[in-house]
Amino acid sequence: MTQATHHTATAPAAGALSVFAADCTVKYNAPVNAEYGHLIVDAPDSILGCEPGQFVQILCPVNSSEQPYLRRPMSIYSYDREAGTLGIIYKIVGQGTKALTKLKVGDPINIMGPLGTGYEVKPEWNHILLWGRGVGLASLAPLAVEAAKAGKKVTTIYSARSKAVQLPIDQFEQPGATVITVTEEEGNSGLDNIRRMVEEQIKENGVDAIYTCGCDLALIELKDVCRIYNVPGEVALEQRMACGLGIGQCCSRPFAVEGDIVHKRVCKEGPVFKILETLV
Amino acid sequence: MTQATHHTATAPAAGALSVFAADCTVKYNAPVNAEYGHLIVDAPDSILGCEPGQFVQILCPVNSSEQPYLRRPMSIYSYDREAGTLGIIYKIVGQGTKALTKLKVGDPINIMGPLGTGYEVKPEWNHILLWGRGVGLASLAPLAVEAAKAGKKVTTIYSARSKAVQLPIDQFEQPGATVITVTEEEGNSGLDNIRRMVEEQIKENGVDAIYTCGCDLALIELKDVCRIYNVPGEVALEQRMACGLGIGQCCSRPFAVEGDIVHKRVCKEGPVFKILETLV
Amino acid sequence: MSNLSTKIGSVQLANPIMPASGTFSEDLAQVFDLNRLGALVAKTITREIRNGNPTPRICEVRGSMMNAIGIPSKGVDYFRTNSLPFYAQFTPPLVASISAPSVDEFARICEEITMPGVTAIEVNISCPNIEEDGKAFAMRPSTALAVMKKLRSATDLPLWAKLTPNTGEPAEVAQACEEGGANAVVTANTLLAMAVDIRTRKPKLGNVMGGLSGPSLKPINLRMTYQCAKAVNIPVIGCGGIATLEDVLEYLMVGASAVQVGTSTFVNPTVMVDLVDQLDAYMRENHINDLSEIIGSVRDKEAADAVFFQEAAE
Amino acid sequence: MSNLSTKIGSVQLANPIMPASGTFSEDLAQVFDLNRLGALVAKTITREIRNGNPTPRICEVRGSMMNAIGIPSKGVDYFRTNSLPFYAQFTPPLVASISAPSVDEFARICEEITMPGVTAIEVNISCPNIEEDGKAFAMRPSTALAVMKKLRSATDLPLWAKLTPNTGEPAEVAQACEEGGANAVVTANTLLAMAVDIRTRKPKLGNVMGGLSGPSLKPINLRMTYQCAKAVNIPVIGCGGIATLEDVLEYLMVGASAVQVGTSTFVNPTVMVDLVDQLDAYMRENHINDLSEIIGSVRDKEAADAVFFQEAAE
Ligand SMILES: Cc1cc2nc3c(=O)[nH]c(=O)nc-3n(C[C@H](O)[C@H](O)[C@H](O)COP(=O)(O)OP(=O)(O)OC[C@H]3O[C@@H](n4cnc5c(N)ncnc54)[C@H](O)[C@@H]3O)c2cc1C
Ligand SMILES: Cc1cc2nc3c(=O)[nH]c(=O)nc-3n(C[C@H](O)[C@H](O)[C@H](O)COP(=O)(O)OP(=O)(O)OC[C@H]3O[C@@H](n4cnc5c(N)ncnc54)[C@H](O)[C@@H]3O)c2cc1C
Ligand SMILES: Cc1cc2nc3c(=O)[nH]c(=O)nc-3n(C[C@H](O)[C@H](O)[C@H](O)COP(=O)(O)O)c2cc1C
Ligand SMILES: Cc1cc2nc3c(=O)[nH]c(=O)nc-3n(C[C@H](O)[C@H](O)[C@H](O)COP(=O)(O)O)c2cc1C
Ligand code: FES
Ligand code: FES
Repeated sequence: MTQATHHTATAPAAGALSVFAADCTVKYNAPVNAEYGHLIVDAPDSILGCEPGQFVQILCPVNSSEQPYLRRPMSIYSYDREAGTLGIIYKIVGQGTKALTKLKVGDPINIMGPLGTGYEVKPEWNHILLWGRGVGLASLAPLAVEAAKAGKKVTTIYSARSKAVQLPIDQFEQPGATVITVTEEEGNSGLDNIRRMVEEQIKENGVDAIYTCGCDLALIELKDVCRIYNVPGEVALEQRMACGLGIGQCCSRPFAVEGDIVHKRVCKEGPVFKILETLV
Repeated sequence: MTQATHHTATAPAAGALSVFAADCTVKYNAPVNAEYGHLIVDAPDSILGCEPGQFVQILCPVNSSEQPYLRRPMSIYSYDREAGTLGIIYKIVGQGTKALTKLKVGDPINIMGPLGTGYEVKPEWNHILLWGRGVGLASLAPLAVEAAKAGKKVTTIYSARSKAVQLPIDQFEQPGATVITVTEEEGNSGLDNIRRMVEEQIKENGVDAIYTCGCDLALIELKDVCRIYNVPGEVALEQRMACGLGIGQCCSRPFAVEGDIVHKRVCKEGPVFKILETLV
Repeated sequence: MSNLSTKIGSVQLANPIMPASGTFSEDLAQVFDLNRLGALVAKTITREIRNGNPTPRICEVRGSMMNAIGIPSKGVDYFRTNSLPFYAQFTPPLVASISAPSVDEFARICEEITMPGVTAIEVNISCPNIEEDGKAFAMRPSTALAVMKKLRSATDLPLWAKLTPNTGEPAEVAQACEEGGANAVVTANTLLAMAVDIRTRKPKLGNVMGGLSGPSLKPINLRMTYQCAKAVNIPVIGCGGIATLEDVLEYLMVGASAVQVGTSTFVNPTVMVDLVDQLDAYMRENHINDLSEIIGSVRDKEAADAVFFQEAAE
Repeated sequence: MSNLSTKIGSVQLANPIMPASGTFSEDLAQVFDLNRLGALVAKTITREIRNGNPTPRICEVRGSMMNAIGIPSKGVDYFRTNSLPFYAQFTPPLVASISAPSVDEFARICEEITMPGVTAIEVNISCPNIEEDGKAFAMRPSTALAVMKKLRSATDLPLWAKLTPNTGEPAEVAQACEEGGANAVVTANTLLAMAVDIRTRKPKLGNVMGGLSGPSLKPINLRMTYQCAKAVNIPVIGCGGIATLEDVLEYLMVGASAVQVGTSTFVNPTVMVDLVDQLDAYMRENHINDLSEIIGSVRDKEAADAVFFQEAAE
């Protein structure tokens, strides 16, 4: 490891507010399957000024069984400025997400966002490839939507444990898009098999950039692929967070930048990082 | 103050369970007026084996605005072993009681009881007089009901700030019972006036015992009356509580017993005490 | 049924769950069968008859409580004639708890409380030492050592030193207790705290300051348990904010051989029995045959995940 | 509008609400107008460039959190060229925060940070002193006095000593800081704590132990604020678990001249502005014209209610 250096904070100009904490109203909240819930809220324009890959921090409700204290980070799964709605997909794992399942239509819920730095898609790119695993798909969904809107071809490989815990893929089924779902259950979700599909896409259709979220093993494979084929790639990472605003340096992770080890905040410089800078 | 002595704990025999913490179900919960709520729950027989003057400790629900931690003591306002119900009247003052207002029919609520030592009514007594103030009426209600059942004459004086915050007095309106309500609003709730009524009752109808709850000033008057007319009297007191079981000596208050200052636990030896033993 | 038994020196407990002194009394026998507990720990008593502090003696703070009860005590005779026979009806070992404002007075009550029926003596050295500057014996290694040595010579019964979190040197104090002859340390008592009623501007406790207990205390006393378990060779008994099975397991993992449950009993009077049942179920589900597989098993030497990441990349 | 202004020695604040070091950064300017604050308190910096601790650096405990960030620092130059000009855009006074592992290094950074644009220096003496036994300077009066004396001779700027609750002698440490030349004490930093993930049996923090902050800390640091305000003649700045107006009022009543808000900002990013507004509304509703009518107004000398009762009956 070389001498430590640091992230360069891009300090906001005084007076330019860009993050908002707002009481939103639950519009829809229902299980997707046994493991995931889908929450849609009425959100103000301020928060809906978001981009694919950004996230929000949710103040989960408190009840007699669950008393989450800190906000919980959740990828923005969908946003619709016209309808004034924001959607997330949450995997039910602990205090906060269990409390989310109890929200009823009409309940208030405080949401802070938009947060972090999203995916970069250069205007000149025509074909992008997404590889999502599990709830990682949530982060990639707006990317698929916006890329398709911009006339790009989007190929998505979605890997899940089983059909039973698959997420809805309708946001990925855009004109000109291809969606391939693989599951452990069916035996076609092995890393080798997916890597073969990715390399096929690169070789046969030409891929301008690769995006992934939700699986460290996929990241390792893609790092290799990006290096070998010289394709740019990005990954949305997770880290335990507190402020979500870059304040506390709570969520720093080391990255390799031009031969140095650099600490970057997942909530601020991330959650989206260059695949080749990741240390996996 | 004379040399300190202590309450004598009447230790329970091993194996004889007499206090129960049970998940009850809300059967009714609605405001009585702007200041009070009325909660009725389905309660098990174990808790309903209670007596007038005893209380319960309620584990108030937790939500995003209110997070009460300790249980809250509440007088048993009504109990019906046949219907399997227990009722309380709560004054909405802080975290716990605000949280109670949000309970809906069907919600679970954990209640511990029965707790403490209730009112003593000797079989030979024929006419008892109750003087309740504010929410103190709650504690006296079962006493009125049981005394009437036992064929006694019950005279109740109920004093409240105004008609608007009066509690229902139906439990006191038993055959042979008299209920006199006075309010500050009407200007007839002065201590002098009530004391005159009490003395009148003693002189004209003969009163075997006096019971009070809810007002320290009433207690001072009654202490004087009990002494002068040599009438036994009891008062239900309050004290900030934690365990409610007599464990922690959290709620001790000093009393004058046969010339000594004795500390008694409001939750165990009380909440009902001899008026003449109180230090007011 | 897994083996939940644990040993605190020579004292064998059927399970590691026992009450914390002052949050347990004869009265709890009304609520559950005391035979389910690992041990019975009596309320601290002093030689003098004491009334305790002015009221209010307790108040609530966010998610926890504070108390300034002040050790009301009916003395050793009352304990002998009332509490002892009562607790003798039950099988778990009885631990007496004592306190005193000076070393000599402490030694005297220690001798007096050494009587048949008492299995071990918990010495509440978290109380002020009026001979020094009023700081609790357990705040400094020197005063802890002095009192423990004297107590050691006053009894043959096992001595459990109940420590205070109000110190910057918990490990050193625990070591002093061990050196002084303690057979175990209990980590720990309440932490000095305060609350003010903003309407009346009066302190919420009659005594102005008081001891914080309940969930807020857990991460603090858990840390202290960890530090003390690393520092001494005698058993450590964890105490502070335990409410759930997870809390019990955390204390055991950082090195506690048993735990004491205090304030939670006020919220859920049967919590100790529930914890025994839950611990048993947990061990069966996870194929853990013996409590010793949990005690002290924290993986504190292993690199945290992200460091591993970083190193792997070097 | 009531008079919310308060003075910390020579430093005049428009209101008593300011951020706690490490829970505030340039980034918050994205969420609200920093001109609404009483002061701006920067993250602690050290002379050496540091990365901070391994992750996870934070975790949640019941109703609060723990951190072991480890003071990542980009050094004084970065502060001068980046943070200082940024904060210069705002009107509230800027308080720099510094730390060091030895007295000399502390004095050196104190001198270096004495630059135009910095109104006061908060010295985070809650960090380990590697020259002694690794205990924080603020854990003992002797080490606190030594470092404060050296710092006093290194700068003419007001020095605020940030104390630690990890001590049994908070009042003595505060007095030592006063004697050493501190212009104010901040009570206080986080309290050492621990949490274990029972599934992995690993500590929840990469650094094994960390500092507890948030609501659980409030009654503890409030008590410490009370003790220190009684013990010293310099202003005391309260800090620990402040989330509501009631919390602010409690700190002011026990003697704090101003307060710092830390962890609450993570939960509610605009909490400091909300508190300023609520304090203003409270003072107007209660006809309090000046903050000085609140500061130190706790009625701690008056007999608690029940004692009064008892005495009246004698
Ligand atoms: C930028 C970002 C985007 C995310 N997007 C999504 C999403 O779209 N959908 C989704 O279901 N989840 C997402 N997560 C993960 C999500 O934040 C955690 O699952 C959630 O906080 C768990 O909260 P809980 O209270 O239910 O569980 P807890 O009881 O807090 O924890 C349960 C388990 O989850 C781990 N955990 C807790 N917080 C985090 C965290 N911030 N990151 C990683 N692990 C954590 C804990 O260590 C523990 O093992 C995202 C995380 C980040 C950092
Ligand atoms: C034996 C007994 C029987 C009671 N019966 C009733 C009843 O039938 N109906 C009813 O409305 N109230 C009753 N009370 C009072 C009731 O317990 C308190 O009003 C309640 O605990 C307040 O809870 P809270 O969370 O809403 O308020 P908090 O936020 O806890 O407190 C609000 C205010 O009430 C005071 N307070 C809190 N707890 C108590 C307490 N235990 N005793 C006295 N004051 C307290 C606080 O000091 C504070 O000023 C009884 C109290 C006792 C001890
Ligand atoms: C009401 C009350 C009374 C207490 N009395 C004593 C006591 O007499 N002796 C003692 O050593 N500890 C006493 N304690 C401290 C507890 O034994 C325990 O150490 C502390 O409360 C922390 O545990 P908890 O968080 O589980 O309550 C008392 C605690 C409370 C809440
Ligand atoms: C994430 C985090 C980082 C912190 N960093 C610092 C720091 O750099 N310097 C310092 O003096 N205190 C630091 N603190 C302590 C806070 O300034 C404050 O004293 C403490 O958190 C108690 O206040 P709170 O409960 O309001 O958070 C930090 C606290 C947190 C939670
Ligand atoms: S979560 Fe606080 S800096 Fe990222
Ligand atoms: S409330 Fe605990 S002894 Fe009465």
